[in-house]
Amino acid sequence: MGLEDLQHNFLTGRIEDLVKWARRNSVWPATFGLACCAIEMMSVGAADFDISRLGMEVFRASPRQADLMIVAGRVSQKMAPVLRQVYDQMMEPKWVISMGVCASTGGMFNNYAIVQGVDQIVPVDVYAPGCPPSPETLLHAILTLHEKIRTGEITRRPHLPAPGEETAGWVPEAPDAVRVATPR
Amino acid sequence: MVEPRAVAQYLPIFLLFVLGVIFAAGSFLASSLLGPNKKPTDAKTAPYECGIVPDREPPQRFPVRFYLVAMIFIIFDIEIVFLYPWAVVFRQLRVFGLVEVLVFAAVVFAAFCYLVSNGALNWGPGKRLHEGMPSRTSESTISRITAEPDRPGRAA
Amino acid sequence: MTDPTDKGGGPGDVFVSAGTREVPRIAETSEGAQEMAPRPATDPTELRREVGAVLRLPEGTVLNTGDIDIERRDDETMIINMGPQHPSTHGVLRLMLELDGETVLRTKPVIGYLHTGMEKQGEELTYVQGSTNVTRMDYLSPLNNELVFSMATEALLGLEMPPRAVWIRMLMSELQRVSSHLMWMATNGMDLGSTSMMIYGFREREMVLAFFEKTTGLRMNNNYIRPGGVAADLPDGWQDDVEIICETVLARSFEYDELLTGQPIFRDRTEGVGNITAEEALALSVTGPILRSTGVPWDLRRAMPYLAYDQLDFDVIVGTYGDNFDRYSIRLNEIRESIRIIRQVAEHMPPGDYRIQDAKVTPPPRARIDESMEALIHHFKVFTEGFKVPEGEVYVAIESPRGELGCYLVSDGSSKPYRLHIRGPSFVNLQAVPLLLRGGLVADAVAIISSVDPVMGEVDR
Amino acid sequence: MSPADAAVGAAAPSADVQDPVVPVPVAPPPAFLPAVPRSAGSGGEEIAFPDRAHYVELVRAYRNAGFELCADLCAVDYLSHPGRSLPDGVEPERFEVVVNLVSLSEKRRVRVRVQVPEAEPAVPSLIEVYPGVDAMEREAFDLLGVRFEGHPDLTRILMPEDWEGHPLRKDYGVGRVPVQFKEAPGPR
Repeated sequence: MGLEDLQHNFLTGRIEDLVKWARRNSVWPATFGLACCAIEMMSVGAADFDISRLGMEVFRASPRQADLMIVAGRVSQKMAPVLRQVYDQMMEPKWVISMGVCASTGGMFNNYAIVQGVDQIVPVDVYAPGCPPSPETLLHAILTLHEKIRTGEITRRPHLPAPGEETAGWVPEAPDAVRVATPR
Repeated sequence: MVEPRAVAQYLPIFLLFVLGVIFAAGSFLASSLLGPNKKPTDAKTAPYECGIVPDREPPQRFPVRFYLVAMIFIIFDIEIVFLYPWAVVFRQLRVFGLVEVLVFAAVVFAAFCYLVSNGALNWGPGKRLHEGMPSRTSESTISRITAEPDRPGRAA
Repeated sequence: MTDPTDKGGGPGDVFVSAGTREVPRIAETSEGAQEMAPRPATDPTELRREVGAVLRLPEGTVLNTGDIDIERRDDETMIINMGPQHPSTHGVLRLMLELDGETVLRTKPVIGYLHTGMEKQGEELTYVQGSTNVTRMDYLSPLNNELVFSMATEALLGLEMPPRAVWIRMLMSELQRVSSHLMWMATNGMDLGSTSMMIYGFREREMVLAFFEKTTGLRMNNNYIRPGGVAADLPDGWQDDVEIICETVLARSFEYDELLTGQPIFRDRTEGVGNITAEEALALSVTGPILRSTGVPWDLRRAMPYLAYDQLDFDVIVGTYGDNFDRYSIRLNEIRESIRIIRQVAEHMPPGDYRIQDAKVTPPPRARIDESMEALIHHFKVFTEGFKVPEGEVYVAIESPRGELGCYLVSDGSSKPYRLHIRGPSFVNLQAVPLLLRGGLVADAVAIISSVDPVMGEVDR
Repeated sequence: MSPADAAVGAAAPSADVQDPVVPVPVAPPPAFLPAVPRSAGSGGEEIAFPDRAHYVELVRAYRNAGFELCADLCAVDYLSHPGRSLPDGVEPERFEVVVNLVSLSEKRRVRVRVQVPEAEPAVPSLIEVYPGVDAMEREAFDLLGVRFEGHPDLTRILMPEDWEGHPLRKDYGVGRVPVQFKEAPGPR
């Protein structure tokens, strides 16, 4: 009876798995409700589609205590720097769910006022489709995020291109009006 | 030679102290080992102002009311500290101990009454209550304007 | 602090595009002139306006200048941001509060953080697509937005809706009012510390949303009320669903009353807080529960009846003191009134077709397209180019849960609105916030914002 | 216009609640009133077309005549639709400020439409008559660039502070980002 058929348990589990398991089951979302998706996010937090089974029912208002930012709603040009500032103030490790088509791609509002996709401002981990995504869709997005945490890297962030560094892939072009960098 | 029984008496306190140190050091070690990047960016050190980058220095002067509330906390904190030794031996002290601690509590409470009497706890201005506001219920505070019965085409 | 526009690639300065243009990006979040200037930097007339006299009452009523204290050294007060990302501002509203300790002196709402350019978008979409754009404005009562846009379009077209369409619209509009007020009860309870009210409020609201999903296919933003009637007929067996909703919500509304009204903390935080008088409300163009809480019986369903509200028997709820407790009681009793209306509508629902049969406006049913050629042509024309609305302009207003929701539509004869302006009740009600907050505590500010019930989608459009 | 009757028959529950409708003093209507061209709106309400000089006086006259509530104020840009139906004696300009007034006592609506030339898009502000138009005038200025003289705080309200241009003007593009996939440079 070798060790290989012994399922990993608390004694023989790797620390990395245990840490990822702990992070996965207590992701605290920051209240970043913007528009209609925020109402669906609230009903996900309420009794019927309860996310406290996933350890997430505590919506932390301050980014210091939040691990996950659910961008729920359309991001306007005036809100873009605020969103970036709140994202910067969140503690590592942090994840972003872009809830709804307006946050993911600007949705039906392809005009001057809406940032066409929040991935031009913050690196996004999971995109939830729908307008607004029904609570089940958001739960599915959260479970996808859990899967990503379980199988993802524990410490490394997706590599962000330093200025001037050549990148092979397509880097989303931030429109001029978005003011993103953080002052010294 | 120190009498072993006397030393053993302090062993639990010592153990508690060691546990405390282990737990504190352990959590710092874990977060330094497992935490992602250690260099806090400027946004993380900046004060959180609901997402707005403050361009004005936060004011230095604070009204005195905040300080008075801190004073009230200090009073009761000191009182608790003195209750600990009393709590250990209050059986042997019997009635004398009880009276003693009640007098002590009364003296502390007098300080609290003085603070409250000159307004440490009433913060805002008095509510602009209308005089005639009886303790109303959600029914009594509203009035219902029913439709005039003689309107044409009313559904049966 | 070094020059913020330098382009050093420090850790904080991430996500700079590696493309051709090097765009300096500063997290410039202060909006300069829109923000509140500190006391010495504000000229006296503006200060007087912001401190208390945010309004000049008509000559007839004298302003009680007693309680306006303007002389206060600047370093004694503190201006803080109750900013866009705040748990209790009901969306991305930013309030700049000038505080003396905990007492609020001046307030300046800074809005626009959810500006979606919907009025510009409305000019790009045809009338057929228009209600999908408008429905996302007031996301707590989407059907009322669609209703006001459809009624404005039909007023320009000069069409008369079939009776069943009119009564279905009333049914859905009142159900939407119940769901919006339940949502308000939930968030208001949560703001004042009763998290159980949040859970109960959403539990009832899910029942109404389930009925919407069954009838219109979507829980929210349902694009159900369109110019020309409603998208689909009511599902069979809808009477029992509506009856179950009415019974449950009515019974539960008495439970809410029991849960909240008697509690001393709830009473202390709502009684006598956020007072407004009738003159101030009228001068500030405030409508809806806030205006009714001051005693003015102005409800568009009663005063200027639209659809078939004049054939219904319901009460207009009017408060007496104009404070938070009155607004809470008004909304609680309006839920019961809406249920009374829903029951009458369910009882007198006329048969007949649910959309106007004018081929120009309503596309033919899907099945007929395969059989007849003109049906195919009509279908093609309505959905690609849309129907033409005769030239003219109209202002139509209905009573949404927050106040008078108006739609000013200008048409130049083409199939797209020339100018679409939506009068958002929350946009105007927000102007009363500086007056309501003055003199209260910061904790009262939370209760007052919740009692004004602003929906930022409708404020910023 | 009949002088505003003071009270609306509201069953006030207790005596100390003040009269719900504002007792507006009855001022004599100004002389120019009958000369203002009028027409009837599709909803049967009356529409007045004062010129910019008489604009505030007319709105004040309406207010004294019992229109307690100013429901809405918005601006419209008629750049690409000059030929709209206006009563004679009113020459169409590029901009138009539309004010909706409501009378609670007579349950009536009135619309006031003022023509604003493109060369100098400015109109006196109504803040003295109806303080409630404060935010509406700021929005009209922000989105259409119509200035309101005498407004205490005429700054942008919806757009970011450093935004150039007024988005709701007809010559301002929608700002669409092209979404055809063939335009996106190279595979991700």
